Amino acid sequence: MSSALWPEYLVVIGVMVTMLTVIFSQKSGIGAYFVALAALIASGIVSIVEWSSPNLPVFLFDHGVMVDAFSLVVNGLVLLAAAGALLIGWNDRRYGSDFPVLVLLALLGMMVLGLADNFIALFIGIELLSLPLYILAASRGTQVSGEAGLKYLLLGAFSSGILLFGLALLYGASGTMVISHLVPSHLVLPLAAGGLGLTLVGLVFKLGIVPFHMWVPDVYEGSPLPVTSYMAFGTKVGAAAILMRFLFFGFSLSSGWWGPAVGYLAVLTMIVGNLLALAQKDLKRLLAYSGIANAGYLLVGIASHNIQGARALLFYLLAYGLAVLAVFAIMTFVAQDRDSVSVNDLTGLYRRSPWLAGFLAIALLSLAGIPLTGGFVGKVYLLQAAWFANQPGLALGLVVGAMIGLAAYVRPLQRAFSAPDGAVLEPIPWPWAGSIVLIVAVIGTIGLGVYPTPIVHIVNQSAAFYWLH
Amino acid sequence: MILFVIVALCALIGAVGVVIAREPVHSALFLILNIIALAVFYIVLSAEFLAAAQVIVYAGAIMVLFLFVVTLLTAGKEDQQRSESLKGQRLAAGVLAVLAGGGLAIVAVFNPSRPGLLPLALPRNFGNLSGMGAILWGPDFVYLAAVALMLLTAAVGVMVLNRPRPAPEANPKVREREL
Amino acid sequence: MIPLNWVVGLAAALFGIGVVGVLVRKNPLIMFMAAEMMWNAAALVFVAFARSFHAMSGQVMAFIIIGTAAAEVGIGLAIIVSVFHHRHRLDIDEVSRLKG
Amino acid sequence: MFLVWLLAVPLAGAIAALIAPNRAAKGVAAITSIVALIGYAGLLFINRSSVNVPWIPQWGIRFHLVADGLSLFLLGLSVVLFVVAIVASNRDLGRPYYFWLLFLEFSVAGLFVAVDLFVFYVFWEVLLVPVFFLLTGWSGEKGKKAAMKWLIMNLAGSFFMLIGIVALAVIHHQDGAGFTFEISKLSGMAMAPGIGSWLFLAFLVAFAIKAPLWPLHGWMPDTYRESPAPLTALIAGVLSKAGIYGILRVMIPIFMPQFREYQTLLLIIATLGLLYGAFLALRQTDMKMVTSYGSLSHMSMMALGIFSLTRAGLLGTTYYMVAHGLMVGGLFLVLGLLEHRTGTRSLRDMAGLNHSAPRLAFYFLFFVLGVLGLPGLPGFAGEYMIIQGLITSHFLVFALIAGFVLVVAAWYMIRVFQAVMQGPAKSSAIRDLMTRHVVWLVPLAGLVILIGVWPAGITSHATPSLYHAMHFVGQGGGVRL
Repeated sequence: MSSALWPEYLVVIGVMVTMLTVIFSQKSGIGAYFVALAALIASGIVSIVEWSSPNLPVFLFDHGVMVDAFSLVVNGLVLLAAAGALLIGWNDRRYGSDFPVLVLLALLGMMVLGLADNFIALFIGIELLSLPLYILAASRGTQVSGEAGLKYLLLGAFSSGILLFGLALLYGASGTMVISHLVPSHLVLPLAAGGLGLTLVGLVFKLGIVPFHMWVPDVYEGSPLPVTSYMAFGTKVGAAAILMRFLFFGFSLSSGWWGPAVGYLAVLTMIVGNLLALAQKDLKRLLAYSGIANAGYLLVGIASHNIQGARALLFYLLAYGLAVLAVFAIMTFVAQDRDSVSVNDLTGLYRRSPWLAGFLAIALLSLAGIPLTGGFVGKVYLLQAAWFANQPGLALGLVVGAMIGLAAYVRPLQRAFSAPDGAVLEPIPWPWAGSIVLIVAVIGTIGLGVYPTPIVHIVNQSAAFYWLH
Repeated sequence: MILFVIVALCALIGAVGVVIAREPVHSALFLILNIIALAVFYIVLSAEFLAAAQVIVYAGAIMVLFLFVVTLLTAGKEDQQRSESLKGQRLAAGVLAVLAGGGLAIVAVFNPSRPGLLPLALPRNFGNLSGMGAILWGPDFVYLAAVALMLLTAAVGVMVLNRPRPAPEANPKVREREL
Repeated sequence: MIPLNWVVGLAAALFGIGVVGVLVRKNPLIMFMAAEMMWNAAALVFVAFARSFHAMSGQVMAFIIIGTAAAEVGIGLAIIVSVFHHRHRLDIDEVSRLKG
Repeated sequence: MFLVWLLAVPLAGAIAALIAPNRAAKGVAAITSIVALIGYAGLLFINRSSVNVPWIPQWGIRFHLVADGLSLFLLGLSVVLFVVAIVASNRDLGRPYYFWLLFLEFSVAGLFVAVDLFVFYVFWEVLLVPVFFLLTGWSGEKGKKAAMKWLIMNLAGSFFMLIGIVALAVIHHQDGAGFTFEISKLSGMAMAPGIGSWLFLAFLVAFAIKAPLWPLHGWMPDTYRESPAPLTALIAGVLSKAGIYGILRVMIPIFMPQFREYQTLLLIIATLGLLYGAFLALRQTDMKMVTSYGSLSHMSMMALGIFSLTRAGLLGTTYYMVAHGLMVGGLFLVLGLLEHRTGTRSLRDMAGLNHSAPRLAFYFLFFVLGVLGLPGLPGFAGEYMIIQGLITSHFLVFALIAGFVLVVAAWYMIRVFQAVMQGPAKSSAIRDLMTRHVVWLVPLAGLVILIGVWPAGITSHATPSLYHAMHFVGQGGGVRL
């Protein structure tokens, strides 16, 4: 037992205790939620304490995992995502009493992705993250939900297969399992190229980058709302973190192998994702395509391959996650007993619930990248990274994508602020747990936009790729 | 070499069989052939423990599960044998995949992996039960624990997915708001 | 002694067949089996390279793959059963009101 | 710190208006804007008030605001027009309307005093949001479409400018001169010619869209047609000046070599815009659209003044922006009153209204004459200085065309006045102005006359600031001062 891994151990303990709670209190099931929340908070506190400790980074299990400031920030992000999902789905019987257990298990996978330093840990992280999400996606029990789970599962298994084969080839080409011990100049080239390519495809599949994005909208649409929020935020954090680790630790010296490819994928994803978002009528599908586009923005941070890129990626993840949590909380309020919200359902939201409409405006404008919101600062950071990398093409792609995306985000807003067509509309109730998420997310979004300095400080300290500059 | 050819042929036949078999039952049986062929390779490659695990876990547990589900889902249902037509997009994807796989295989065959700077003999206990045990219960225990967690997840998942549910239409206000 | 290259080549072929299976077939069970085949191919490569490097780490990876596959199959079959047990045909295209 | 208060007042007022009961919202808004006006009057007595605190120190961004001769009077223009627009708005428009108006005042005020490019950009883009929501919620049938067009066209431009801003800062950093967004530090920076031209284009497009300058005025007709009168007055009077101000404040110090390189081309485009706006104004039958296209033409006039790259031209533009903002704002508000009374905007349906509404006719004539550049009123002085600048820079052809367009402007403006006010009355009599209208019309007209007869009040302040801004460009290569 190494003390550096206490955030993860706490989550594991949380899983166990939550399961026991579920078993021993079959009736109400609310206890499990509280236990899970307690585990999240405890793990978060330990992460924060550790972040400020001086003896980082710590290598454990023979370079199996690496605890450093980067992994701890990833911990923070995924804990936020998990807390958000848990509170949005608070005590919702439709997802079963095992919902908190599965959220915690997936959280563990995401945390491992932030730590992983060898192929085994990488694979375990991906699978620990995916398996509970397959279940969660199907957990609603309706036909649509089951189909979403099935689609996610099949494509997940497929992409894991590609990833595994790529890792196997890389193992053969290098003779080591440890990502940070990969030395590009010692690799056997054809094998390494094939391995790197396949691994990238596998990881990019999980992130939902454009040629491999087909599963995202369907899975988002079919999954229950809290789970979708978890996929949109948490999975993205995990996948982006491991992609960055893998490329920046393993192939930092040979960025020419993957940099251009990732750059083209980024531009393609930003533009195609936003274009497809334009046509969507269902809010969840809209967010799915927006998620694809945002994954493209994240790739900008990776493709620029400099320290600014790493920092910008972390910052943008937080800004994106907060906005997404806010939108999903609002969607849960509006959807009530259903599981989907169309753009038309928002009509007259301003009359029904002015504050909700205002918060929706803030969240969507943050996604669109309007100043005084976190999304804007994040985009500026990414633009900086692209310019520091002398890649104006990336900057241009980002801006063009954001421009197209703007129209997609503004349409639901105009709906929300236009008068309803005469139907009687009752005000929308605010469940307390979801309200906490919503308010925290909105305050965070505005806070990031108005005074980002502390967060910029944290991500600047945490992007621990010291050989980059 | 002859052994290699025979076993490789078994594996390939199994693999192709999985993909082209009309009925899922046949696919499953072909997959078992493939798995057992791989187990033979494991023995040849000094991974005795893995060979045993492969046979027990894969051929034994996983494939039995598959067969069980296949029969559960297809028993007494007539229609499922209609042949699948290959539409353009799928065909294109398939051809592409064949090309990519073939290319990969050729690359793998004709390009030697990392040239060995290796000790001549295998380490003691390489790949056998005590060697694997020493690793999995020693330095790499954490991975074993992670796999245990995944199996736990699977158990929870089966419970969640097949629990009795209230009919959603009949009882729309399932959600509790009193808290 | 089997030449390593040929084992890796065989694994690549199996992998390719698996990919084709997932892409071409519509029956989710068969797609799932094809995906399992891809995993197996990867495990074979790990074991082969472990033998050539005289290092056990590849075998550990293969073991993890087998264990994970077991968990994944458990979940996957549970999902398939819950989706299909009152359906006539097993066809992934039929599944969707969700369009691709 | 005084400037911060000037920004904080509208922001606080906006939140207060949001919380206040619906009926009190207008009162809150009016009081807030008047407090801001009083605060501004105080600012006039402080020389070069400024704020400079670190904001995001990691990127060298400082919250740096300065009210110098370039920005001081534009700030005044916006403060005054906001008071007028709020007072002239309908009482029962509800809380959000006044919230957005005050929020707009906050962002416009911030825009005019920001001298850090990042801060400038934040305000520049934030001000799109209130206008978007005002157009969505409180405008004609096609308001939603107009709002969409407004937001997307303007953001399209400004996103490219954002690339430019970040690029400038990064290039400055890579030159080893530190990471900063301060305009004065970025000015006179050496750039590779290719990249310099692209960045120049990115900035120019953003500012030209906001102004709007031909041919990037695509959002203008819909927005002006659909928006309520107070909002039109604000967009035409204040927001459009933001585009020209941006060219003056940001581009002149940073991109002087590019200006010199493309000067002729820029002048040709501006002249085409001048003619385009004027001739389209002649052909309109909607009185609001005559004024809108006339305004488009006048924006090109200001651009001409800048592109002449002479002291007289720049000074004239600085002065003309304020003058034109006051007059065109007043004119749009008067047109709004007319439309409210007659229920139409078509020139064919109105005639001879001066019999039933002499006071309305008087103010209408006043602003029409101001806009067309009657000597004594401020439009004349501004246009005179701009043409003088064109002559100084030896672009006589453009000076002649500008003079010609002034005649056309007189023609279309007088045409509107005649069609509406003179001749035999076609329709029934309308109500004349009431005291509550005169209350804001008289001070506005007085202000117009004041700066008309005393241009030195503005130019004497603006000249040193212009020198100051130009100082960074480097002696000799820059403006002919």
